[in-house]
Amino acid sequence: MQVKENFTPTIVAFCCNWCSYAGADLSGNNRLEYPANVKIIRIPCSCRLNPMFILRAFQRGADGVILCGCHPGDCHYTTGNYYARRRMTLLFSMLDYLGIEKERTRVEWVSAAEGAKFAQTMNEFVEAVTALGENKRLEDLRCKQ
Amino acid sequence: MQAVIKKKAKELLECGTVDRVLGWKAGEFFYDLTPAVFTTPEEIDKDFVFSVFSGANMSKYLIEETKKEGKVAAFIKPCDSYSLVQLQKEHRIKRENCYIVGIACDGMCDMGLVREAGIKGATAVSEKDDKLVLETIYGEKEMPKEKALLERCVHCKSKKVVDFDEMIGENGEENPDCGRFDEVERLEAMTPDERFAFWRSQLSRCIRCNACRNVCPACSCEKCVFDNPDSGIAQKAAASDFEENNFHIIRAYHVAGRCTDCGECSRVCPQNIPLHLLNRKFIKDMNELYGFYQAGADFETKPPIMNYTTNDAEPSVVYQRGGSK
Amino acid sequence: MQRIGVFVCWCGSNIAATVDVQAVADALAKEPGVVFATNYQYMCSQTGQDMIQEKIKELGLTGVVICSCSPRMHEATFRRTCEKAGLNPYMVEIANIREQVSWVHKDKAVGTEKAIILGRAAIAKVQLNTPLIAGESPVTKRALVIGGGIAGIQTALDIADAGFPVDIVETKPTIGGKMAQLDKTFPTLDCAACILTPKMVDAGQNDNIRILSYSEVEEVKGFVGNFEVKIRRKARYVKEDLCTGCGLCMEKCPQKKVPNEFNMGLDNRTAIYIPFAQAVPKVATIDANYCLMLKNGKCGLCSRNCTAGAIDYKQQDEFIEEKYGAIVVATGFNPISLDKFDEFAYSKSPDVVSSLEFERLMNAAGPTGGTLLRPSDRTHPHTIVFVQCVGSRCDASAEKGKEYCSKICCMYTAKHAMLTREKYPDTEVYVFYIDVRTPGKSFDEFYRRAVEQYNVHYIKGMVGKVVPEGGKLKVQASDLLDNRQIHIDADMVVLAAAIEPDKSARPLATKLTASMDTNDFFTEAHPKLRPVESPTAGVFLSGTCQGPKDIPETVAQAGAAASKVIGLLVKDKLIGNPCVAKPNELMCNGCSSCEKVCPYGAITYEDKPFRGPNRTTLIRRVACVNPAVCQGCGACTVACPSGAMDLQGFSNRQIMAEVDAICK
Amino acid sequence: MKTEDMIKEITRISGGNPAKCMKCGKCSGACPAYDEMDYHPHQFVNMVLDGRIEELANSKGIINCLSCFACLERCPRSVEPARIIEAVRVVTLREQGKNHLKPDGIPAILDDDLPQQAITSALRKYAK
Repeated sequence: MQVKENFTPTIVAFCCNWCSYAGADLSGNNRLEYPANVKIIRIPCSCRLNPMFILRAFQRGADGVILCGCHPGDCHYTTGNYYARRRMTLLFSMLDYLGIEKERTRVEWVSAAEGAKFAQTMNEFVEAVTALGENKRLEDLRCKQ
Repeated sequence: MQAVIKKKAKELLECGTVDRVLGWKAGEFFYDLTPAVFTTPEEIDKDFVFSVFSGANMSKYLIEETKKEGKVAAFIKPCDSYSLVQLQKEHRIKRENCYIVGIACDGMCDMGLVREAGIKGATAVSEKDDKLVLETIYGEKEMPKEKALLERCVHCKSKKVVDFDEMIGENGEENPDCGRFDEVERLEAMTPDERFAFWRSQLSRCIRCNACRNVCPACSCEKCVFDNPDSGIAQKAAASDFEENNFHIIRAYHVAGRCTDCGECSRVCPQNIPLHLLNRKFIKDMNELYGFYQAGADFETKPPIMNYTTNDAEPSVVYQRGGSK
Repeated sequence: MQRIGVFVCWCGSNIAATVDVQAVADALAKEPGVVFATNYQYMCSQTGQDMIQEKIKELGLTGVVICSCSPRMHEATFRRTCEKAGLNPYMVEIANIREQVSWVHKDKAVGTEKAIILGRAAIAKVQLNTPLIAGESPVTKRALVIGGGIAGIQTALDIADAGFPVDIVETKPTIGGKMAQLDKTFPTLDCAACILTPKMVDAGQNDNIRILSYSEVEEVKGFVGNFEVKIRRKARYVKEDLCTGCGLCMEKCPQKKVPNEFNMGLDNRTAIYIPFAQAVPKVATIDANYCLMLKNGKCGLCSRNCTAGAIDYKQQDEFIEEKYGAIVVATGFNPISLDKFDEFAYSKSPDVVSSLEFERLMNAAGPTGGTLLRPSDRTHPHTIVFVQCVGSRCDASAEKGKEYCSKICCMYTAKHAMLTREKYPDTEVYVFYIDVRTPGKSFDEFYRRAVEQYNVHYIKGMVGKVVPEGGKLKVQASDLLDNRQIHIDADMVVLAAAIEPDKSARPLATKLTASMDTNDFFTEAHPKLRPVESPTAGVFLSGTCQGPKDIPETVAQAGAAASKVIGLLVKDKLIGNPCVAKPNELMCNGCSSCEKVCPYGAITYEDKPFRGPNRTTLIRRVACVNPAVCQGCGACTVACPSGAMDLQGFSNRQIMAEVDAICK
Repeated sequence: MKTEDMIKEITRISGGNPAKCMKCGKCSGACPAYDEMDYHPHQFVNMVLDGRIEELANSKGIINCLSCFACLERCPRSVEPARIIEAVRVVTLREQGKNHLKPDGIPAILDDDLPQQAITSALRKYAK
């Protein structure tokens, strides 16, 4: 695949309010850098993430979407991330089945104490998506400028 | 078979067990049988048809029919019966308002395959042993029935009617080794590029006629998200590649865990898109990752997507399994 | 269109050093709906807050976006600020440009650009915000405790001491539970009855506590602060208010062959009975399965002899309905049935006993009056073998036993071994263990005393089989450390049976819509941070219903549960979180998908009339969310196939607007 | 075969999982042939886990195990030592030339208490 020079992917990170958003805050507190093209959207729980949101992000020009939630067993709402885990597994598998690069989607469990893991995860994910290049397979040309 | 069914339908009306009968009648042609409601024995005599083209799944129509006053009888094939149970699980069908006659089934046919076999100008169909006998304007023609079976009947998952008040014919068994996932496996073995090309070639034919949605028993929402301007994804046309993908992914996702794999979506698609392969992918994944589950097989089990165990596979399992890079 | 004000904070130099705050304010001022944008050194300072309030009033702002630190820091602050200025607090959104921008990006141009995008996303969201008003519900200042063991008693006492009325529902004729059956308690060896019975008396005499013994919870309706509970008072055929507990009826009762459950069936009681001398309430109960009068209509001796006239053979089950603000589950445990452990000959020999049976055999009020005698021939045993982990720590796929460690067995076995050796130094005591687990205050010291001071033989290994032969129990076991098989001719074998939640717990959980794990222990709202609350609001957990516990832990948890209940009951009303799920009834299919994933049981269904075509009325099943119970996780919104369920404050359209703004 | 492969093969054939063992020793406590075996059931489990297959293959244990399944029946962890011993035996015997029992040798080891079934199963297990 041809990688455009200076390609900076657009990454949407959905973070659950209780663990991962706090984890992201912690990486800020600790001044741990990660690429600026990662933009975080706060959701109450990873189980709030509707697959429609992921498709929407790709439609509007995102190159990668990542969901961060509490570690299984630690969900603020007890069971939310268990549902999210099944939903995302099935959705990612379906996207892969349609030939859409599976590396563009990811789920990571990041606790409120894992600021370093948050930054590292974002660095790795951005790197992986950059290597893939622009999202061509789920783009909507009508949404391109 | 038709004679027995018609007799039963009339009997149910005459003895007052039911007020209406849900069945099939001929459409424009003898092979495009459409669901219809009959209220008198005379109507049944005149219009009721049951043949190898009675593929339509009757369960969805019971949602509206059982809301009405009085009782309705429906003839339910094995694959329809799974949808019937699933819809009851979802509180959509009032079981007390319907009388279910289960009918044994050895497969429904696809007129396209009859034509492909070189039989043109057909005007009527009947069955003789394991052959289809077609009256055509060029005389009587025969072909083996198995050559004309719908895809879903070739890979029939079950010949068992799971919920009925009475049976016509002998109830059959489930067939777990029906090979219905073979085609999904074939796709999984492709490279992502090949899969992408395959699905583009299929989904790009979509004309957004919504036939798949309208026929699907699981797609029986009061208002579909695609028709609801507040959903943020309402769309009437397959205006772009994305919309084609989006519609079918969301549709398959919305019915995941509730889809009984009745195959109606693929049967009615005017563009012959193998939509069942999307649903079966979800079913196969759920079976492999969370244990076997057949929607509509019973009244109790939770669909895997509304359930969990604490040691489920992580989403990263997708990177490891299936499809080469 | 909203009238939005944007306030960009410098956070001193925390933000301003790496983000051009002026440029951010300028860029955001151009966004649709934005009528005002500014920046200031410290938005959270009094001056900053005053400015926000001033602008809300001056410009009639309907929405506010604050670009500042994390919402986890100051969202609540700014919501209060805006509320004071007359703006609905849920019309405020925060763009996190400190933790997510200035602190993680060094390049000012990059930071400024990202801050603008995050600001845009917040503006896009505010455009779709609607004013939300938190619901209020009153609190019934009365608590229900289900289960009258030490956990239930302690919880009830603590709640009652705080001044709130409490009902204890106990299915047995008396409170006291398992602790009443114990002889001594580890690690201090206090007599269980000596420390428990005063508490039972306290509970019986406390004006705020009503004990509903011989009763069961039949039905639970309502939600936190407003439960309505129907309680079945089982017919005990004795009028509680008249019975004096004199015990004359028990002396006269001719049916004396009823297995005595309090003594684990090791002796018999009468058909009319008071379980034990210190029972509370001390009221007789007739066992309908054995009473000759109730079975055949012939006898009536107890009635004739009762001077108080308390016997009533015609008594029926009664139902009472009561309102509660909070419910505490304290249903406790039972040892598992040992029927499946035939290798230990439990069902073949009366001399193979469970540990709880052993407690009774050692107890002064037990069937042997406190002298340790073999059940079979009432002789003194000279060799006793204790087997640990019977039915605990089993594999899930093994057909018998439990996966978890029952936690208390190591300690009570050490206690039994020690007490036996102390009272009967001529008795040889063997303990077969897999691991000895003694994490607890003074626990390991206690175990070591058993080994060092009392010469109890601790053998690492398991008993493989026990065969009764010639009045002895032939015990075959492995000694893993010596790598040999050993054979002991024992007089008694004591099995440390695993404990399991009481059988009543599962149906009770269904009534309470409280969740359980696969072992039927109640799940806590958070395994670390909310260990005494059930995920179902208003339902609290006390004691072993939540997991295996010893007495000190049970009492600690009981007190913790009580303090949570008191914290709830002191409130006059509950103010909910308005960011809860809300179904659009016009689109709801009533399919129950949402209900299946709700961890709180907040969703119920109602048949509601809707206008159909041609002036008809259609009755449809639709979901209803109880905002007092919903915690706003959003699991239901994704489960809903028609998109009828949405989450206020995080609606589908709001999140998609944010996505759009970010991806533009 | 390499040791890891042996472990895998033994685990596969036995259908059990030696890693599940919690070292309680109930298997050896239940074993009626304990004194006849140089390595005892619990040791089998642990040694397979440690990869000490060679020692087991040459042990009396694999021959003297009665396959009475008492250990399998009693095992609380579903490790089922009898199956693991059987698997070690099978893996050993599948190697050519390692037959331990020949029809001619049977009369010598027969005694009156030996059940018919044991002879048949012994022949099936120890001769190929």
